[in-house]
Amino acid sequence: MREKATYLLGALGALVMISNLHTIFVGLPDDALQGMIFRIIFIHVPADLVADLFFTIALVTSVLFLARKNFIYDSITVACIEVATMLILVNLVTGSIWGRNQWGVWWTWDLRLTTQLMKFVLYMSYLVVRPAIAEPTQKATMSAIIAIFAYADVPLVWMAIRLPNVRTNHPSPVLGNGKMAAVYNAPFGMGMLALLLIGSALVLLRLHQETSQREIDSLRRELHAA
Amino acid sequence: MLAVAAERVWKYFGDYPALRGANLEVEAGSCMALLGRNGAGKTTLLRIFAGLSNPTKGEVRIAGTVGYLGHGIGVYDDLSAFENLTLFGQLQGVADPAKAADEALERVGLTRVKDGMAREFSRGMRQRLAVARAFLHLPDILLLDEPFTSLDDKAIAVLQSLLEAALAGGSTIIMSTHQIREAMELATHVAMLERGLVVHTGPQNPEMLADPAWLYRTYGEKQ
Amino acid sequence: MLAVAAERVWKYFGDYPALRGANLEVEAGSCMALLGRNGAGKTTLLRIFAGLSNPTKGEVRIAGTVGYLGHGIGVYDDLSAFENLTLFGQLQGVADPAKAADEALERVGLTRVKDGMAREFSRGMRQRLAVARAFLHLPDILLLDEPFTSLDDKAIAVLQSLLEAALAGGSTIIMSTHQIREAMELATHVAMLERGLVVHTGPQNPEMLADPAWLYRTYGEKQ
Amino acid sequence: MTHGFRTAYAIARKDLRTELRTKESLNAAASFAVVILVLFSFAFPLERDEFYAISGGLLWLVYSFAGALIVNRGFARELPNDCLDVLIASRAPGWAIFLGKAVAAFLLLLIVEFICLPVFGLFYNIRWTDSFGSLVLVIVLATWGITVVGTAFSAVTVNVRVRELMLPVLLYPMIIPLLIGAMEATTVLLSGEAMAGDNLYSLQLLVVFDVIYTALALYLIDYVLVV
Amino acid sequence: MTHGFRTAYAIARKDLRTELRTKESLNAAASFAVVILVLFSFAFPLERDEFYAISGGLLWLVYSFAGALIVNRGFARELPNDCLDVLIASRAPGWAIFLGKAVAAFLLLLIVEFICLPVFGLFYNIRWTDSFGSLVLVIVLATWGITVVGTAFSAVTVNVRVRELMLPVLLYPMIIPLLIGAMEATTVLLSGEAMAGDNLYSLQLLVVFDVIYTALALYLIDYVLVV
Ligand code: HEM
Ligand SMILES: Nc1ncnc2c1ncn2[C@@H]1O[C@H](COP(=O)(O)OP(=O)(O)OP(=O)(O)O)[C@@H](O)[C@H]1O
Ligand SMILES: Nc1ncnc2c1ncn2[C@@H]1O[C@H](COP(=O)(O)OP(=O)(O)OP(=O)(O)O)[C@@H](O)[C@H]1O
Ligand SMILES: [Mg+2]
Ligand SMILES: [Mg+2]
Repeated sequence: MREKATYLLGALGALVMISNLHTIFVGLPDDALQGMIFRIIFIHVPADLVADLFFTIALVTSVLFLARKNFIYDSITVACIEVATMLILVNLVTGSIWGRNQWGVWWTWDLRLTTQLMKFVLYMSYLVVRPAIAEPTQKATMSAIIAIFAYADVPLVWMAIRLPNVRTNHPSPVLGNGKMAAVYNAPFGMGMLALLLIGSALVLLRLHQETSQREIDSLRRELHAA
Repeated sequence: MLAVAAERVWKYFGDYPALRGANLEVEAGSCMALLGRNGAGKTTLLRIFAGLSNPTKGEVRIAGTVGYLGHGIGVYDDLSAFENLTLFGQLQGVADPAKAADEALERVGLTRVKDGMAREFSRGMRQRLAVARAFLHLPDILLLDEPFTSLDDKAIAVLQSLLEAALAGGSTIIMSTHQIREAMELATHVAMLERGLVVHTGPQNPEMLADPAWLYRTYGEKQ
Repeated sequence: MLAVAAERVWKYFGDYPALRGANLEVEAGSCMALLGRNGAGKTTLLRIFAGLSNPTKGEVRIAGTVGYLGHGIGVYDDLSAFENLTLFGQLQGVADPAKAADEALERVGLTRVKDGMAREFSRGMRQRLAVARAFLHLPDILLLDEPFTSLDDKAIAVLQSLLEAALAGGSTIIMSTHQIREAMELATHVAMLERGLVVHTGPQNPEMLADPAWLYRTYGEKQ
Repeated sequence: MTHGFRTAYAIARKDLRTELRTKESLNAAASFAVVILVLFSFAFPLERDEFYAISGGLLWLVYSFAGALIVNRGFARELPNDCLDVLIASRAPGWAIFLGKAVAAFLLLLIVEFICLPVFGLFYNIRWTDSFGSLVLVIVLATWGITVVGTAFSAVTVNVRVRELMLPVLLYPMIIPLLIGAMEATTVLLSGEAMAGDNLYSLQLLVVFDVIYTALALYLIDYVLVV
Repeated sequence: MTHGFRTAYAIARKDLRTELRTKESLNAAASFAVVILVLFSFAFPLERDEFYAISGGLLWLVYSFAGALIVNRGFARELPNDCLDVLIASRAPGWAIFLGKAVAAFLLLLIVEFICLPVFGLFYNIRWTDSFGSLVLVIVLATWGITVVGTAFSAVTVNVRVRELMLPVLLYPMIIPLLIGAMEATTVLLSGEAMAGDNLYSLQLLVVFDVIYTALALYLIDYVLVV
């Protein structure tokens, strides 16, 4: 039942995504300045925003784990962080492609790009350190602490194009300040929805795997402790 | 009066319950030998009493100050015996750490080498220093995890006499051990753990002294 | 026939002589209990026999293959029981490591969990795996350093029966220990080390069984 | 509270005393730092003027490497003989244990940094004496940030099997914002500019970083120490 | 001799298998390398052309840091449960144990290096595909040098209390000649020049270094393992 709901959610997300891709490629004209490539924004930005949402959930569940010591919070945390880190990778890759097209280089070291890359690396190191801790309570506790510490980078990325006087090549904010043409609002919203649905399906899937893995582990331990 | 009480204490390591609702009550002034097979949960319970680990469920009450001596001796190799003891005195909030350190060294007979580095001590001397450290603040409750392991007959005798003195001074002792014979020379009570449960508690009796396996045979799981 | 012989063996750690010309001869097929106070040099001597340490002076003769079981169990936590044993089979140059591993697992009763990672094993199972590893190539000589430490009665019984089987199969055993009682159930001979010298060797006798302290009282240093 | 600060003082004193007795991490960090400086000068065959542009970066790379070595010892120093258990079992509050260790690591790292500074100036022909006061301020702020995060992660990783691998993996990404601030401020100072106007940005970054992470660490340490 | 090589093979296989199972040092070294790349880029805000001039230096600094992490695990992997004792007590000759561990570390480091290479190319906008063949040769030669020296020192420091401090302090100064050769060769290759004439010098340096240190390590390892 739970599994079916998960797949349904994923399928729904894929549908929205496909129909939105259709809208974007067929329904929208090329951008006056950037031409065809601007369409990447409908993946590039939602990928990061959805990822940040999952990181925020992970922050909350990390705090909850420390307070309540319930392993379900740890499972949610790790599921969210895995999926969000993947979405950050999507943001980095699409941004990189966009950058290659617009700036002529794949990468440049400014505050926005660097902090975003650091977000990726930070949460990667969360995923790297986790398996090295054997005892599950300890693993969950230390992971929660790392997730809390790591979250500090999320607002930093956000501020990196919003503070005055930072050296960055990245476009300044266009969302929520009317700088984006109104026709783009709908496909942008659909892009958000699609990634949100797909992301949630993946999180639920990982959550399911994580809990059943813990059950298997404990059965095996009982067997071996006999 | 109870010195230590555990009420339905559970401790999970992941999904594995090392303690499954253990109950234990230790009278003030008694010496409790905590027995049980490998993996029964002795160390886990002692660490919870010492505040080194939080129980997952259940309640633990400790009436008084605690001294802990685990597998490691818990002193710094690069400090002298005296420096080690004054440091722990400060941590414990002892009023006059230097004086307490001197007295503790006197008690275990290390006054002569008080300025020697711990790393240069022989096994027996290190053990004495560890005991001095655990006894420094004259704790009400002493928690010892397998204190006799790897000690020779002489070192065991020294440790036993130190523990006897502490008992005589009114301390409560809880010690886990597999060396039942050595433990029984001190123990007033025994508790037996099995798979995370306390399956027997009671005063020491002559059978236990004569035949260490008696306890396991009588209260242990049928194999 | 001698299985192991040490002739005037000295071992210095820096300026400190842990062994000061120790002589020891162990007959093939016998089980020698190596006794002595903390720091007497038991571990040092066993490590020299095992080839883990070179004597500073003196000569050591070993007639046959050696299996060693020290304080650590000597298996890899991240390999399965079977992988561990085949690895050591390969290192020892055993003809058919997989077969030898299966047989060894059978002997110690771990066949059921042969694909389990060593890290997940309980204390007793780890100990069995360690014994399987040390016995894998059916060595002529088994060197054991405090094999009974921290084991419960059941685990001790298992270990003793494994050692008995090895003895019956013609192996020579040398083991150091402070748990004289457990050792005496197997030992055919005893040797006593004191400050780096072997001060007594001889066959086991009834006094030792009845009163473990007898040996120290009779041959040990006057205190 | 007073007991806490007394504990912190006792622990800092103990760490400094054992360290100054054996000089293990001091020697290691200092010689490591010098080796890195040499390596860099080989790796980057630049002109003197170009060096000024990257001087802050260079210096803080070296400092953060040395810092990783020093904080790595932090809680690891308590592992032999299970001393950490004894610390926790004593009445000492977790934040006091943490504070003591962080202060000790901070002072040790400062020592290493002030040993390296003249060596650095010499190798790369860089004048660092002109704006010494502001430089000290930057160094102190950034070093505290490194040690507070590093000591916290040294507690997190103390029971991890491959501690010496995991600590740098966690530490560096976490302190990058701090290092960016420190690098910029240092480059500005070494290039002879004053610490004013826009340049104050990086100082603010350092302060914010220090405050946030110190608060987080002091607050969370109890969860780390007793599981 | 055959038994020796079989032993070396068994040990290398064991090391690789446990490592690929836990991925501890692989993950750690790879993410560490990426972090260092980021740090460098921030520390050295240079123009694209200038980057070409220091590209070899940058790459080998990163590789040597990752290498230190990987070789550090070499003999340290044998410490839990006293496995090293068992290895030595088996009939396995010392040189075979060493060879097995060095080969495993070599392969692991190569994996990390070839993960980093494209990342490096991407971040610094450096083309590394043009002279890929020669680059592989340089990488293989220098990596073997790093792992052979590193594994030897990992054996030397395995029983030292502050192993994780001492290994880098010993390792880096020893491999400086090797790194200089590798840096020069790599910069030449990445700048599009051919590996010929004078440029062959650095390759020769690598070969000589490898041969000398491999011979030394294989010969001396017995003295290190059994004291
Ligand atoms: C690898 C390079 C890049 C990275 C890591 C990156 C990262 C991000 C992130 C994290 C966001 C969402 C957070 C926020 O809105 O503050 C974002 C938004 C955005 N990105 Fe990028 N980006 C990259 C390249 C580019 C390029 C080349 C362009 C276009 C020339 C671009 C255009 C945008 C736009 C227009 C937004 C929406 C801004 C807003 O209103 O918030 N990005 N980028
Ligand atoms: N940190 C840990 N992580 C996972 N499991 C643990 C941990 N500590 C203990 N356990 C498990 O909990 C159970 C009880 O362990 P504990 O050490 O308390 O037993 P014990 O009675 O002290 O045994 P022994 O006599 O061998 O010392 C064992 O099965 C053990 O494997
Ligand atoms: N690696 C070493 N470095 C310095 N001294 C050592 C070393 N190993 C042993 N010693 C010293 O050599 C002496 C003999 O040690 P050894 O471990 O052989 O004694 P033992 O008889 O096994 O004692 P125990 O019963 O405590 O295990 C001791 O004084 C010890 O401190
Ligand atoms: Mg125990
Ligand atoms: Mg010994």
